[in-house]
Amino acid sequence: MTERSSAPHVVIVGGGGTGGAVAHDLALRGLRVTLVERGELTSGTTGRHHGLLHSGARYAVKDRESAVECIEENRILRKIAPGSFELNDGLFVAITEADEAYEPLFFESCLASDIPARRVTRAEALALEPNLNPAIRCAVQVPDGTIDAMRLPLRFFATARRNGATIKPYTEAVAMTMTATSAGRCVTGVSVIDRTSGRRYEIGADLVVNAGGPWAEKIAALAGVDVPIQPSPGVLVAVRGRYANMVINRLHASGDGDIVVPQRELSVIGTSSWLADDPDHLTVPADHVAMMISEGSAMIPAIASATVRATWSAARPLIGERGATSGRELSRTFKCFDHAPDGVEGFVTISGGKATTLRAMAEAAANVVCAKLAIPDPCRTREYVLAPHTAYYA
Amino acid sequence: MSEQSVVKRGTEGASPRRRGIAGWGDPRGRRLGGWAFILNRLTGLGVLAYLFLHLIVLSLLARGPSAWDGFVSIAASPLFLCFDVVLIFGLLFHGLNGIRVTLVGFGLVVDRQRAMFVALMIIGAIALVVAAIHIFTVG
Amino acid sequence: MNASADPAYDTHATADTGHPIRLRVFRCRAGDRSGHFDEFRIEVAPDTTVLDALVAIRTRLDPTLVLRHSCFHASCGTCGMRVNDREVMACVTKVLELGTPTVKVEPIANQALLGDLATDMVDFYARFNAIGRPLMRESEWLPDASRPAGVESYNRFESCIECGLCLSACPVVASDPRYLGPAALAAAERAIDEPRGLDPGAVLALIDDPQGAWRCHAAFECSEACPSAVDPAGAIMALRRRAASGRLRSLLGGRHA
Amino acid sequence: MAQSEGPTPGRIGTTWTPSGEVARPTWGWILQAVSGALVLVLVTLHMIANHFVVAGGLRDFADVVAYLSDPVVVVLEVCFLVVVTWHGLLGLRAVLFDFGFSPRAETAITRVFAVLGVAIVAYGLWLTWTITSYH
Repeated sequence: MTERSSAPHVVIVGGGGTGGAVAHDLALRGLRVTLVERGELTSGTTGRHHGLLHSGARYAVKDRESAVECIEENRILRKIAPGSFELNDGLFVAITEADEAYEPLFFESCLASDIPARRVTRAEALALEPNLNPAIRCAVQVPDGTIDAMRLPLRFFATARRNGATIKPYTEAVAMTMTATSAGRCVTGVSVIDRTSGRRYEIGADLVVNAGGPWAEKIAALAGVDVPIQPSPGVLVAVRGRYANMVINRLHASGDGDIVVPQRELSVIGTSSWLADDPDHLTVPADHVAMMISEGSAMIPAIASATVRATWSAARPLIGERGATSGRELSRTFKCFDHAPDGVEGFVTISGGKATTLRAMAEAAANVVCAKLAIPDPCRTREYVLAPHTAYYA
Repeated sequence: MSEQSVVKRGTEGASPRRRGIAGWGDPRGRRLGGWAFILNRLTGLGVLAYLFLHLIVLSLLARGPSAWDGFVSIAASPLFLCFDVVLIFGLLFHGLNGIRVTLVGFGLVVDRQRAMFVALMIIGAIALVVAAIHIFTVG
Repeated sequence: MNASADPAYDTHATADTGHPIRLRVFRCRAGDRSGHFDEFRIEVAPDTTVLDALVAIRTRLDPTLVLRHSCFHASCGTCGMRVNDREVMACVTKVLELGTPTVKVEPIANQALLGDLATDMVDFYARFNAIGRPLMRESEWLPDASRPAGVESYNRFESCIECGLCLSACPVVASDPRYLGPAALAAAERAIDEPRGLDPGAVLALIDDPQGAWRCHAAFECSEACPSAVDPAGAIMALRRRAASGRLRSLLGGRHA
Repeated sequence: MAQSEGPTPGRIGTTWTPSGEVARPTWGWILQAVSGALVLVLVTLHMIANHFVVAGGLRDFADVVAYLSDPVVVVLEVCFLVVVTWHGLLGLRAVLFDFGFSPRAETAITRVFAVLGVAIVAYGLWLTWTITSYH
């Protein structure tokens, strides 16, 4: 893809999975793209996430929209990013009577969401995963998987750069350049500080995309607009040892500590959910850590005595008004905000969503961007196979 | 109240990013294999230096009996005998560690290399004590 | 009050814990010939890691601090550092467990620096790419488990997290950047062990090079530093056994393996 | 890569390339290991012969001349000299090569060491001949 010197220039603020996928999408459509990230790429929520490639089953009952989105993106990602996933499928296990009673609704909802679910008997489940709690009642197999939380997004950055995008990590956006127009104000550039040199400079832009995840509110504030993003942290616990080949989920309505994702020689248990004000000040509450271990060991008893490798928190960027009582009530789906109706032209925010849907989020954002800039090129990211992550360092 | 502050700025020169020879010889943060590597180099160089010295000294033999016997009387001094003990240490360490490096270098007993090192060093220590006693008693 | 008895106690707190600690942090800007150390003081909790402390310093004391981090559980490999002269992943190194009132933090050595604690991994991947090793491996876990319907074969990510700690700890890389180094050689051994489409002969020829497996002097510092149990030194020795037995076999009239 | 503007000591570039030498270093290692093993055996014999066979060890000029009158001893000592010179110089060469000199400098080191090795062995032979001729 050759860069069009006359093409509009889009600056993306935020170097997480979403920003990387937006850069890739826009570069494929021939725009000039510059992405700035204050730290290392994927140093925000992206790198810290659970590493779960959702089949969508988790959302099938309560959030059909998210479930359909997930399974669609799950299929696309396997095709465009081979090698970035452990493709071992997932198992939803029912432990209590209530879990078992929930199974028919869960199974039917999966099928209705086009998720290829398969009923697994207790005996078969224990043969598949000998470390499961022997008290399980039944299970459902779905196409979950393990994502390398950093290296999958890195492939989007690598591909974007191959297609002409400029990726600038350690470059912090500190101000927006605003120009007064007849309709209000227009963002025409971003002031950044290169943290490796201390140099402050300005990058001119025809349009700025805010892909800040839970930091999106702070970035939008630079342009004087408000976006309803609620940082919703959750605690994750990684224990040494791999106790399952498949992703193990609790078969019940979504709750805390009900997913164990095997990854390399670790098992990662997550997660909890609360609401925070500032994604830069996340706590790791002791009771949440204890809950991860106890809930995880309800599914895989060996987790109770496993060595803890790390405990940490990651902040989801949930869409919703401040004041919602719990993170779980907010939709997991994403939204793209064009801030023109707020009186600010040339500024688009993409937020919400989750790691599995990063490409779809980028497609939605890029569609809005291209409509605004009158770029007719359609999205091509559904079929475009990504460069390996090592290409980023070439 | 929480203690939180920038204590000082720009206190001293920092190490270069490529460690260079410090990567061989800086003992900080070293583990067993690293120490063995350093000592293997030092003893190897030391023994090689001794070899050259020894060959030069042996040239006295070509100058006849009086030149050689004069040197031998100096070599019996306690200082020289201490030097001999250091030499024996160098030979023992380099030789015994060399057995480990050779075996490991051919992919043999790699997972037991640490135990092998310890065992060889115990043998070496005993041999060194025996040699030292011999040097100072027999002369 | 015993803060840790509070169920909501922040196990990774960086303030108000009553455990003050000093961090001597290496600082260097792009283009500088040499760096210096800055000292910061913060408070830490029992589970507070070196990475937590550095992020707190950047957030609250000095926004100019440049560091790499991503996953916080030692699976991405970005936050490798030299802490008190040892190569560690900052995200799984608890400050109080180091046992020193002052903690020295430097970037990993023997690699180009972007600034402060952040290294440029281009050289690291240049070594890796020479091998062309696979990213995925056949799963060797839970062999008594049966395979789920529809799953062709168990697979998992390679153990190596590409952190560069082994290159930082290696005495040979320290003085000669041309050495292929532990990580790439470990990848080579993996590639020969489980080729998955690669040509093992070509990989073996590549590492049987003056800058390949034979540069190693068996200090085993790489295996000591590895946070992910890859054992690069063991892999190098396995490669050497393959190369040497091939040579000896050809000397004895057999075909070179 | 655009983002590397920092100090870049000893960059290896974007692709690691093998040195391309045809002579594989496996043989170098094998010979160093074999010579090391031989040195270990011969140095033990050398020490025993020089310090334990004659009571109180070889001491004066006459002792040395008598020792070297045995042709088996001469052969053993000459072998020892050849092997220890080989092992020592190859080892020193390996240490020097770890400094990362240019390929030209490395070739020069190899040549100088080859000449040095031949010279040392020649000197040893001359010395042995001189001493034995006292007999």
